[in-house]
Amino acid sequence: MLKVLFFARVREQLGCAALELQWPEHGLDLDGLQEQLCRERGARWRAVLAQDNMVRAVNQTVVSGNRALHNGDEIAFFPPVTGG
Amino acid sequence: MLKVLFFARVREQLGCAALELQWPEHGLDLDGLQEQLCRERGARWRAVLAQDNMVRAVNQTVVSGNRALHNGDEIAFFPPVTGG
Amino acid sequence: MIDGKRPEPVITVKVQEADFDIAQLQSKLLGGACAEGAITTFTGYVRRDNEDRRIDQLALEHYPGMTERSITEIAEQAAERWPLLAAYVVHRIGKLAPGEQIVWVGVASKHREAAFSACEFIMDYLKTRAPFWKKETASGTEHWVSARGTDSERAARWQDGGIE
Amino acid sequence: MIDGKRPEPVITVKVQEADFDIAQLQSKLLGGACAEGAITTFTGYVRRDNEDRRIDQLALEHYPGMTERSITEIAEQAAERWPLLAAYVVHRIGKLAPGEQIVWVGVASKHREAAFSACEFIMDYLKTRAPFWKKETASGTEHWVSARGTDSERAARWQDGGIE
Repeated sequence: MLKVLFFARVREQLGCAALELQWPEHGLDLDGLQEQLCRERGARWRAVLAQDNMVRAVNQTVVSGNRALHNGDEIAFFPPVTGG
Repeated sequence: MLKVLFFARVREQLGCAALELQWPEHGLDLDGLQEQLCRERGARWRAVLAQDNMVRAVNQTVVSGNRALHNGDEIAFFPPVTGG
Repeated sequence: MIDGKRPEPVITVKVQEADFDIAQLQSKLLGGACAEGAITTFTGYVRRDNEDRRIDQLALEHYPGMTERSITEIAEQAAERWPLLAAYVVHRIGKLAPGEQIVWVGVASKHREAAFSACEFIMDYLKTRAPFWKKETASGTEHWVSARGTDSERAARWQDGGIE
Repeated sequence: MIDGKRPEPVITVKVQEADFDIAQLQSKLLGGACAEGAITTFTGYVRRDNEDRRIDQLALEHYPGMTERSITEIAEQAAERWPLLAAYVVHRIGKLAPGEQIVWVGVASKHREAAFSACEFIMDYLKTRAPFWKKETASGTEHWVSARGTDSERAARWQDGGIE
Protein backbone atom coordinates (compact mmCIF):
# COMPACT_ATOMS: atom_id res chain seq x y z
CA MET A 1 0.00 0.00 0.00
CA LEU A 2 1.04 3.59 -0.63
CA LYS A 3 -0.10 6.55 1.44
CA VAL A 4 -0.29 9.83 -0.49
CA LEU A 5 -0.73 13.15 1.34
CA PHE A 6 -1.51 16.65 0.07
CA PHE A 7 -0.98 19.83 2.05
CA ALA A 8 -1.99 23.49 2.05
CA ARG A 9 -2.93 25.01 -1.30
CA VAL A 10 -2.41 21.69 -3.09
CA ARG A 11 -4.82 19.97 -0.69
CA GLU A 12 -7.41 22.68 -1.31
CA GLN A 13 -6.97 22.68 -5.09
CA LEU A 14 -7.44 18.90 -5.24
CA GLY A 15 -10.08 18.78 -2.54
CA CYS A 16 -8.13 15.85 -1.12
CA ALA A 17 -5.93 15.49 1.97
CA ALA A 18 -4.91 11.83 1.81
CA LEU A 19 -5.22 8.77 -0.40
CA GLU A 20 -4.37 5.12 0.04
CA LEU A 21 -3.38 3.20 -3.07
CA GLN A 22 -2.77 -0.48 -3.66
CA TRP A 23 0.87 -1.29 -4.27
CA PRO A 24 1.02 -2.43 -7.94
CA GLU A 25 2.69 -5.75 -8.62
CA HIS A 26 4.81 -4.23 -11.40
CA GLY A 27 6.25 -1.64 -9.01
CA LEU A 28 6.15 2.15 -9.31
CA ASP A 29 8.39 5.18 -9.13
CA LEU A 30 7.50 8.72 -8.06
CA ASP A 31 6.92 10.07 -11.57
CA GLY A 32 4.87 6.95 -12.31
CA LEU A 33 2.72 7.52 -9.25
CA GLN A 34 2.09 11.13 -10.27
CA GLU A 35 1.19 10.06 -13.83
CA GLN A 36 -1.16 7.38 -12.48
CA LEU A 37 -2.95 9.94 -10.25
CA CYS A 38 -3.36 12.33 -13.21
CA ARG A 39 -4.62 9.59 -15.50
CA GLU A 40 -7.14 8.27 -13.01
CA ARG A 41 -8.35 11.63 -11.69
CA GLY A 42 -8.32 13.88 -14.74
CA ALA A 43 -7.20 17.28 -16.03
CA ARG A 44 -7.60 19.19 -12.78
CA TRP A 45 -5.17 16.89 -11.00
CA ARG A 46 -2.76 17.01 -13.92
CA ALA A 47 -2.76 20.82 -13.86
CA VAL A 48 -2.37 21.09 -10.08
CA LEU A 49 0.42 18.52 -9.73
CA ALA A 50 2.33 20.03 -12.67
CA GLN A 51 2.55 23.46 -10.98
CA ASP A 52 5.93 25.13 -10.72
CA ASN A 53 7.60 24.71 -7.35
CA MET A 54 5.60 21.63 -6.42
CA VAL A 55 7.52 19.87 -3.65
CA ARG A 56 7.46 16.08 -3.38
CA ALA A 57 8.50 14.11 -0.31
CA VAL A 58 9.01 10.38 0.15
CA ASN A 59 8.84 9.08 3.70
CA GLN A 60 8.97 12.62 5.05
CA THR A 61 12.11 13.58 3.17
CA VAL A 62 11.95 16.09 0.32
CA VAL A 63 13.26 14.60 -2.92
CA SER A 64 14.24 16.30 -6.14
CA GLY A 65 13.74 14.42 -9.37
CA ASN A 66 12.34 10.95 -9.71
CA ARG A 67 12.77 8.26 -7.08
CA ALA A 68 12.00 4.55 -6.78
CA LEU A 69 9.11 3.76 -4.44
CA HIS A 70 8.52 0.77 -2.22
CA ASN A 71 5.44 -0.85 -0.78
CA GLY A 72 4.48 1.04 2.42
CA ASP A 73 6.01 4.37 1.40
CA GLU A 74 4.42 7.66 2.40
CA ILE A 75 4.44 10.23 -0.42
CA ALA A 76 3.49 13.89 -0.03
CA PHE A 77 2.83 16.74 -2.47
CA PHE A 78 2.91 20.31 -1.19
CA PRO A 79 3.76 23.91 -2.13
CA PRO A 80 6.98 25.64 -0.97
CA VAL A 81 6.95 26.02 2.80
CA THR A 82 6.41 29.36 4.55
CA GLY A 83 6.97 28.51 8.20
CA GLY A 84 8.14 30.63 11.09
CA MET B 1 40.48 72.35 35.76
CA LEU B 2 41.02 68.88 34.29
CA LYS B 3 39.56 65.68 35.65
CA VAL B 4 41.70 62.60 35.06
CA LEU B 5 40.30 59.09 35.64
CA PHE B 6 41.98 55.67 35.76
CA PHE B 7 40.15 52.37 35.48
CA ALA B 8 40.67 48.67 36.13
CA ARG B 9 44.24 47.39 36.04
CA VAL B 10 45.60 50.89 35.33
CA ARG B 11 43.83 52.24 38.44
CA GLU B 12 45.32 49.42 40.53
CA GLN B 13 48.82 49.79 39.12
CA LEU B 14 48.83 53.52 39.85
CA GLY B 15 46.95 53.23 43.14
CA CYS B 16 44.85 56.14 41.88
CA ALA B 17 41.25 56.34 40.60
CA ALA B 18 40.89 60.07 39.94
CA LEU B 19 42.88 63.31 39.91
CA GLU B 20 41.94 66.94 39.52
CA LEU B 21 44.53 69.18 37.92
CA GLN B 22 44.66 72.94 37.52
CA TRP B 23 44.23 74.04 33.94
CA PRO B 24 47.62 75.51 32.94
CA GLU B 25 47.59 78.99 31.44
CA HIS B 26 49.81 77.89 28.56
CA GLY B 27 47.30 75.19 27.54
CA LEU B 28 47.88 71.45 27.22
CA ASP B 29 47.33 68.58 24.86
CA LEU B 30 46.79 64.88 25.68
CA ASP B 31 50.42 63.85 25.19
CA GLY B 32 51.46 66.90 27.23
CA LEU B 33 49.13 65.88 30.06
CA GLN B 34 50.54 62.35 30.08
CA GLU B 35 54.12 63.68 30.10
CA GLN B 36 53.26 66.04 32.95
CA LEU B 37 51.79 63.20 35.03
CA CYS B 38 54.89 61.05 34.43
CA ARG B 39 57.28 63.91 35.28
CA GLU B 40 55.46 64.82 38.49
CA ARG B 41 54.75 61.29 39.70
CA GLY B 42 57.81 59.33 38.65
CA ALA B 43 58.99 56.18 36.94
CA ARG B 44 56.12 53.93 38.02
CA TRP B 45 53.59 56.22 36.34
CA ARG B 46 55.76 56.51 33.25
CA ALA B 47 55.96 52.73 32.93
CA VAL B 48 52.25 52.15 33.54
CA LEU B 49 50.99 54.84 31.17
CA ALA B 50 53.39 53.75 28.41
CA GLN B 51 51.97 50.21 28.35
CA ASP B 52 50.92 48.73 25.04
CA ASN B 53 47.20 48.94 24.36
CA MET B 54 46.64 51.81 26.80
CA VAL B 55 43.33 53.41 25.83
CA ARG B 56 42.83 57.15 26.29
CA ALA B 57 39.45 58.90 26.28
CA VAL B 58 38.61 62.60 26.24
CA ASN B 59 35.14 63.55 27.45
CA GLN B 60 34.08 59.90 27.36
CA THR B 61 35.10 59.33 23.77
CA VAL B 62 38.07 57.10 22.96
CA VAL B 63 40.72 58.96 20.98
CA SER B 64 43.65 57.62 19.02
CA GLY B 65 46.77 59.75 18.83
CA ASN B 66 47.25 63.15 20.37
CA ARG B 67 44.40 65.61 20.91
CA ALA B 68 44.06 69.23 22.04
CA LEU B 69 42.55 69.60 25.52
CA HIS B 70 40.35 72.34 26.93
CA ASN B 71 39.66 73.59 30.42
CA GLY B 72 36.99 71.38 32.00
CA ASP B 73 37.80 68.26 29.97
CA GLU B 74 37.52 64.77 31.46
CA ILE B 75 40.40 62.49 30.49
CA ALA B 76 40.53 58.75 31.17
CA PHE B 77 43.24 56.09 30.92
CA PHE B 78 42.25 52.45 30.85
CA PRO B 79 43.16 49.01 29.47
CA PRO B 80 41.31 47.40 26.54
CA VAL B 81 37.73 46.67 27.54
CA THR B 82 36.43 43.17 28.25
CA GLY B 83 32.71 43.70 28.75
CA GLY B 84 29.72 41.43 28.22
CA MET C 1 35.36 22.11 28.90
CA ILE C 2 37.77 21.36 31.69
CA ASP C 3 37.79 17.66 30.76
CA GLY C 4 38.25 18.52 27.07
CA LYS C 5 35.14 16.58 25.99
CA ARG C 6 32.41 18.24 23.98
CA PRO C 7 29.09 17.24 25.55
CA GLU C 8 26.26 15.96 23.35
CA PRO C 9 23.95 18.93 22.80
CA VAL C 10 20.39 18.60 24.08
CA ILE C 11 17.94 19.13 21.21
CA THR C 12 14.25 19.67 21.89
CA VAL C 13 11.56 20.28 19.26
CA LYS C 14 7.89 21.01 19.98
CA VAL C 15 5.04 21.68 17.55
CA GLN C 16 1.94 22.79 19.40
CA GLU C 17 -1.21 24.90 19.30
CA ALA C 18 -0.63 26.34 22.77
CA ASP C 19 1.19 29.62 23.38
CA PHE C 20 4.59 29.47 25.09
CA ASP C 21 6.41 31.30 27.89
CA ILE C 22 9.80 32.51 26.72
CA ALA C 23 11.32 32.78 30.22
CA GLN C 24 10.31 29.20 30.97
CA LEU C 25 11.71 28.05 27.62
CA GLN C 26 15.03 29.79 28.21
CA SER C 27 15.35 28.16 31.62
CA LYS C 28 14.37 24.78 30.14
CA LEU C 29 16.90 25.17 27.34
CA LEU C 30 19.61 23.56 29.43
CA GLY C 31 17.25 21.15 31.18
CA GLY C 32 17.70 22.66 34.62
CA ALA C 33 21.48 22.96 34.39
CA CYS C 34 22.81 26.48 34.81
CA ALA C 35 23.83 28.32 31.71
CA GLU C 36 27.28 29.48 30.91
CA GLY C 37 28.54 31.48 28.02
CA ALA C 38 25.69 32.61 25.84
CA ILE C 39 22.08 32.03 24.90
CA THR C 40 20.71 33.50 21.70
CA THR C 41 16.99 33.44 21.07
CA PHE C 42 14.67 34.30 18.23
CA THR C 43 10.97 34.97 18.77
CA GLY C 44 8.75 35.36 15.72
CA TYR C 45 5.41 37.17 15.95
CA VAL C 46 2.45 37.14 13.60
CA ARG C 47 2.58 40.22 11.38
CA ARG C 48 -0.13 42.85 11.65
CA ASP C 49 0.01 43.82 8.02
CA ASN C 50 1.44 42.39 4.83
CA GLU C 51 2.08 44.91 2.09
CA ASP C 52 -1.19 46.89 2.14
CA ARG C 53 -3.43 44.40 3.87
CA ARG C 54 -4.25 44.39 7.59
CA ILE C 55 -4.15 40.81 8.74
CA ASP C 56 -7.13 39.52 10.71
CA GLN C 57 -5.92 35.99 11.32
CA LEU C 58 -3.20 33.56 10.42
CA ALA C 59 -3.77 29.81 10.17
CA LEU C 60 -0.79 27.48 10.24
CA GLU C 61 -0.92 24.05 8.67
CA HIS C 62 1.91 21.52 8.98
CA TYR C 63 2.89 17.98 8.04
CA PRO C 64 2.72 16.07 11.34
CA GLY C 65 5.74 13.88 11.88
CA MET C 66 7.82 15.38 9.09
CA THR C 67 7.79 18.75 10.83
CA GLU C 68 9.39 17.51 14.05
CA ARG C 69 11.80 15.36 12.08
CA SER C 70 12.99 18.11 9.75
CA ILE C 71 13.45 20.63 12.59
CA THR C 72 15.41 18.05 14.59
CA GLU C 73 17.66 17.43 11.57
CA ILE C 74 18.22 21.18 11.16
CA ALA C 75 19.19 21.50 14.83
CA GLU C 76 21.50 18.47 14.57
CA GLN C 77 23.22 20.02 11.57
CA ALA C 78 23.69 23.24 13.53
CA ALA C 79 25.22 21.19 16.37
CA GLU C 80 27.67 19.60 13.93
CA ARG C 81 28.82 23.00 12.66
CA TRP C 82 29.09 24.85 15.97
CA PRO C 83 29.88 23.78 19.56
CA LEU C 84 26.41 23.92 21.12
CA LEU C 85 25.21 23.01 24.59
CA ALA C 86 21.53 22.93 23.64
CA ALA C 87 18.96 23.97 21.06
CA TYR C 88 15.23 24.29 21.65
CA VAL C 89 12.60 25.01 19.00
CA VAL C 90 8.89 25.62 19.56
CA HIS C 91 6.59 26.28 16.63
CA ARG C 92 2.88 26.93 16.92
CA ILE C 93 0.20 25.66 14.54
CA GLY C 94 -3.50 26.42 14.19
CA LYS C 95 -5.20 29.81 14.26
CA LEU C 96 -3.21 32.80 15.48
CA ALA C 97 -4.00 36.49 15.84
CA PRO C 98 -1.68 39.31 14.72
CA GLY C 99 0.96 40.02 17.37
CA GLU C 100 0.87 36.49 18.81
CA GLN C 101 4.07 34.52 19.27
CA ILE C 102 4.49 31.92 16.55
CA VAL C 103 8.02 30.52 16.83
CA TRP C 104 10.81 30.48 19.38
CA VAL C 105 14.35 29.23 18.80
CA GLY C 106 16.86 29.19 21.65
CA VAL C 107 20.50 28.15 21.35
CA ALA C 108 23.00 27.81 24.19
CA SER C 109 26.74 27.70 23.69
CA LYS C 110 29.87 28.63 25.55
CA HIS C 111 30.68 30.94 22.64
CA ARG C 112 28.55 33.84 21.51
CA GLU C 113 29.50 33.57 17.86
CA ALA C 114 28.34 29.93 17.83
CA ALA C 115 25.09 30.86 19.59
CA PHE C 116 24.32 33.61 17.08
CA SER C 117 25.24 31.64 13.97
CA ALA C 118 23.42 28.48 15.02
CA CYS C 119 20.24 30.36 15.94
CA GLU C 120 20.17 32.19 12.60
CA PHE C 121 21.02 28.97 10.72
CA ILE C 122 18.12 27.15 12.39
CA MET C 123 15.68 29.98 11.57
CA ASP C 124 16.86 30.21 7.94
CA TYR C 125 16.37 26.49 7.39
CA LEU C 126 13.13 26.40 9.34
CA LYS C 127 11.78 28.89 6.80
CA THR C 128 12.81 26.79 3.80
CA ARG C 129 12.74 23.17 4.95
CA ALA C 130 10.23 22.69 7.76
CA PRO C 131 6.78 21.87 6.32
CA PHE C 132 4.66 24.73 7.64
CA TRP C 133 2.27 26.74 5.50
CA LYS C 134 0.63 30.02 6.40
CA LYS C 135 -2.80 31.14 5.32
CA GLU C 136 -3.70 34.75 5.99
CA THR C 137 -7.16 36.21 6.38
CA ALA C 138 -7.13 39.92 5.51
CA SER C 139 -10.24 42.06 4.92
CA GLY C 140 -12.34 38.93 4.99
CA THR C 141 -10.36 37.22 2.23
CA GLU C 142 -8.16 34.19 2.75
CA HIS C 143 -4.96 33.55 0.87
CA TRP C 144 -1.96 31.31 1.17
CA VAL C 145 1.31 33.11 1.91
CA SER C 146 3.89 32.59 -0.84
CA ALA C 147 7.39 31.43 -0.05
CA ARG C 148 9.84 34.32 -0.23
CA GLY C 149 12.79 33.99 -2.56
CA THR C 150 14.94 35.74 0.05
CA ASP C 151 14.30 32.89 2.49
CA SER C 152 15.86 30.39 0.08
CA GLU C 153 18.74 32.75 -0.56
CA ARG C 154 19.38 33.16 3.15
CA ALA C 155 19.38 29.40 3.68
CA ALA C 156 21.72 28.94 0.70
CA ARG C 157 24.28 31.26 2.33
CA TRP C 158 25.16 28.48 4.76
CA GLN C 159 26.12 25.99 2.07
CA ASP C 160 29.71 25.10 1.23
CA GLY C 161 31.56 28.19 0.12
CA GLY C 162 29.09 30.45 1.91
CA ILE C 163 29.60 32.29 5.16
CA GLU C 164 30.59 30.40 8.28
CA MET D 1 4.58 50.18 7.76
CA ILE D 2 1.24 50.80 6.18
CA ASP D 3 1.87 54.54 6.20
CA GLY D 4 5.33 54.05 4.68
CA LYS D 5 7.10 55.85 7.53
CA ARG D 6 9.89 54.22 9.46
CA PRO D 7 9.25 54.85 13.16
CA GLU D 8 12.07 56.14 15.37
CA PRO D 9 13.40 53.06 17.19
CA VAL D 10 13.12 53.06 20.97
CA ILE D 11 16.58 52.61 22.51
CA THR D 12 16.98 51.77 26.20
CA VAL D 13 20.28 51.21 28.02
CA LYS D 14 20.64 50.18 31.66
CA VAL D 15 23.78 49.53 33.68
CA GLN D 16 22.93 48.05 37.05
CA GLU D 17 24.05 45.75 39.86
CA ALA D 18 20.65 44.06 40.12
CA ASP D 19 19.79 40.88 38.25
CA PHE D 20 17.22 41.09 35.46
CA ASP D 21 14.16 39.16 34.31
CA ILE D 22 14.42 38.28 30.63
CA ALA D 23 10.66 37.80 30.09
CA GLN D 24 9.99 41.24 31.58
CA LEU D 25 12.73 42.77 29.42
CA GLN D 26 11.38 41.20 26.25
CA SER D 27 7.90 42.56 26.99
CA LYS D 28 9.39 45.98 27.84
CA LEU D 29 11.38 46.00 24.62
CA LEU D 30 8.50 47.57 22.73
CA GLY D 31 7.30 49.64 25.67
CA GLY D 32 3.98 47.87 26.04
CA ALA D 33 3.18 47.83 22.33
CA CYS D 34 2.68 44.38 20.86
CA ALA D 35 5.50 42.94 18.89
CA GLU D 36 5.42 42.11 15.24
CA GLY D 37 7.97 40.45 13.06
CA ALA D 38 10.93 39.34 15.14
CA ILE D 39 12.77 39.73 18.40
CA THR D 40 16.31 38.46 18.73
CA THR D 41 17.93 38.33 22.13
CA PHE D 42 21.35 37.58 23.52
CA THR D 43 21.89 36.62 27.15
CA GLY D 44 25.46 36.38 28.43
CA TYR D 45 26.28 34.32 31.53
CA VAL D 46 29.34 34.36 33.76
CA ARG D 47 31.63 31.52 32.74
CA ARG D 48 32.30 28.67 35.19
CA ASP D 49 35.82 28.06 34.00
CA ASN D 50 38.40 29.87 31.92
CA GLU D 51 41.02 27.64 30.35
CA ASP D 52 42.02 25.46 33.33
CA ARG D 53 40.77 27.62 36.17
CA ARG D 54 37.44 27.22 37.94
CA ILE D 55 36.06 30.69 38.46
CA ASP D 56 34.89 31.60 41.97
CA GLN D 57 33.74 35.14 41.27
CA LEU D 58 33.69 37.82 38.63
CA ALA D 59 33.83 41.54 39.45
CA LEU D 60 32.77 44.04 36.81
CA GLU D 61 34.07 47.58 36.81
CA HIS D 62 32.83 50.23 34.40
CA TYR D 63 33.24 53.90 33.52
CA PRO D 64 29.99 55.51 34.73
CA GLY D 65 28.51 57.83 32.16
CA MET D 66 30.72 56.73 29.31
CA THR D 67 29.29 53.22 29.51
CA GLU D 68 25.68 54.29 28.94
CA ARG D 69 26.76 56.74 26.28
CA SER D 70 28.86 54.30 24.28
CA ILE D 71 26.19 51.58 24.38
CA THR D 72 23.56 54.08 23.25
CA GLU D 73 25.81 55.11 20.35
CA ILE D 74 26.29 51.46 19.36
CA ALA D 75 22.52 50.89 19.39
CA GLU D 76 21.95 54.07 17.37
CA GLN D 77 24.47 52.92 14.78
CA ALA D 78 22.66 49.58 14.57
CA ALA D 79 19.37 51.46 14.03
CA GLU D 80 20.95 53.42 11.17
CA ARG D 81 22.06 50.23 9.45
CA TRP D 82 18.95 48.11 9.92
CA PRO D 83 15.23 48.91 10.22
CA LEU D 84 14.67 48.41 13.95
CA LEU D 85 11.61 48.94 16.10
CA ALA D 86 13.52 48.87 19.38
CA ALA D 87 16.78 47.89 21.07
CA TYR D 88 17.25 47.27 24.78
CA VAL D 89 20.56 46.60 26.52
CA VAL D 90 21.07 45.70 30.19
CA HIS D 91 24.57 45.16 31.54
CA ARG D 92 25.34 44.24 35.13
CA ILE D 93 28.27 45.52 37.16
CA GLY D 94 29.68 44.56 40.55
CA LYS D 95 30.30 41.07 41.91
CA LEU D 96 28.79 38.12 40.07
CA ALA D 97 28.91 34.36 40.60
CA PRO D 98 29.54 31.81 37.81
CA GLY D 99 26.32 31.06 35.92
CA GLU D 100 24.73 34.43 36.72
CA GLN D 101 23.28 36.57 33.95
CA ILE D 102 25.60 39.41 33.04
CA VAL D 103 24.26 41.02 29.87
CA TRP D 104 21.04 41.00 27.85
CA VAL D 105 20.56 42.54 24.43
CA GLY D 106 17.13 42.51 22.78
CA VAL D 107 16.35 43.81 19.31
CA ALA D 108 12.91 44.06 17.69
CA SER D 109 12.38 44.46 13.97
CA LYS D 110 9.78 43.57 11.40
CA HIS D 111 12.52 41.60 9.63
CA ARG D 112 14.37 38.67 11.12
CA GLU D 113 17.60 39.32 9.24
CA ALA D 114 17.70 42.86 10.68
CA ALA D 115 16.97 41.58 14.18
CA PHE D 116 19.77 39.00 14.01
CA SER D 117 22.37 41.30 12.47
CA ALA D 118 21.66 44.23 14.78
CA CYS D 119 21.77 42.06 17.92
CA GLU D 120 25.10 40.54 16.92
CA PHE D 121 26.48 43.95 15.90
CA ILE D 122 25.55 45.43 19.28
CA MET D 123 27.19 42.53 21.15
CA ASP D 124 30.36 42.69 19.03
CA TYR D 125 30.77 46.42 19.67
CA LEU D 126 29.78 46.11 23.32
CA LYS D 127 32.77 43.78 23.70
CA THR D 128 35.22 46.20 22.10
CA ARG D 129 33.86 49.70 22.79
CA ALA D 130 31.84 49.74 26.00
CA PRO D 131 34.11 50.45 28.98
CA PHE D 132 33.62 47.37 31.13
CA TRP D 133 36.45 45.40 32.68
CA LYS D 134 36.25 41.95 34.21
CA LYS D 135 38.30 40.69 37.11
CA GLU D 136 38.15 37.00 37.84
CA THR D 137 38.82 35.29 41.13
CA ALA D 138 39.90 31.70 40.54
CA SER D 139 41.47 29.39 43.16
CA GLY D 140 41.75 32.37 45.50
CA THR D 141 43.73 34.44 43.00
CA GLU D 142 42.44 37.57 41.29
CA HIS D 143 43.34 38.57 37.79
CA TRP D 144 42.06 40.98 35.17
CA VAL D 145 40.60 39.33 32.08
CA SER D 146 42.50 40.25 28.91
CA ALA D 147 40.71 41.59 25.87
CA ARG D 148 40.39 38.90 23.22
CA GLY D 149 41.80 39.62 19.79
CA THR D 150 38.84 37.77 18.28
CA ASP D 151 36.49 40.35 19.78
CA SER D 152 38.19 43.15 17.85
CA GLU D 153 38.17 41.04 14.70
CA ARG D 154 34.48 40.37 15.07
CA ALA D 155 33.71 44.05 15.53
CA ALA D 156 35.89 44.93 12.52
CA ARG D 157 33.78 42.65 10.31
CA TRP D 158 31.03 45.25 10.37
CA GLN D 159 33.16 48.03 8.93
CA ASP D 160 32.93 49.18 5.34
CA GLY D 161 33.73 46.34 3.01
CA GLY D 162 32.83 43.78 5.66
CA ILE D 163 29.67 41.70 5.87
CA GLU D 164 26.29 43.37 5.89
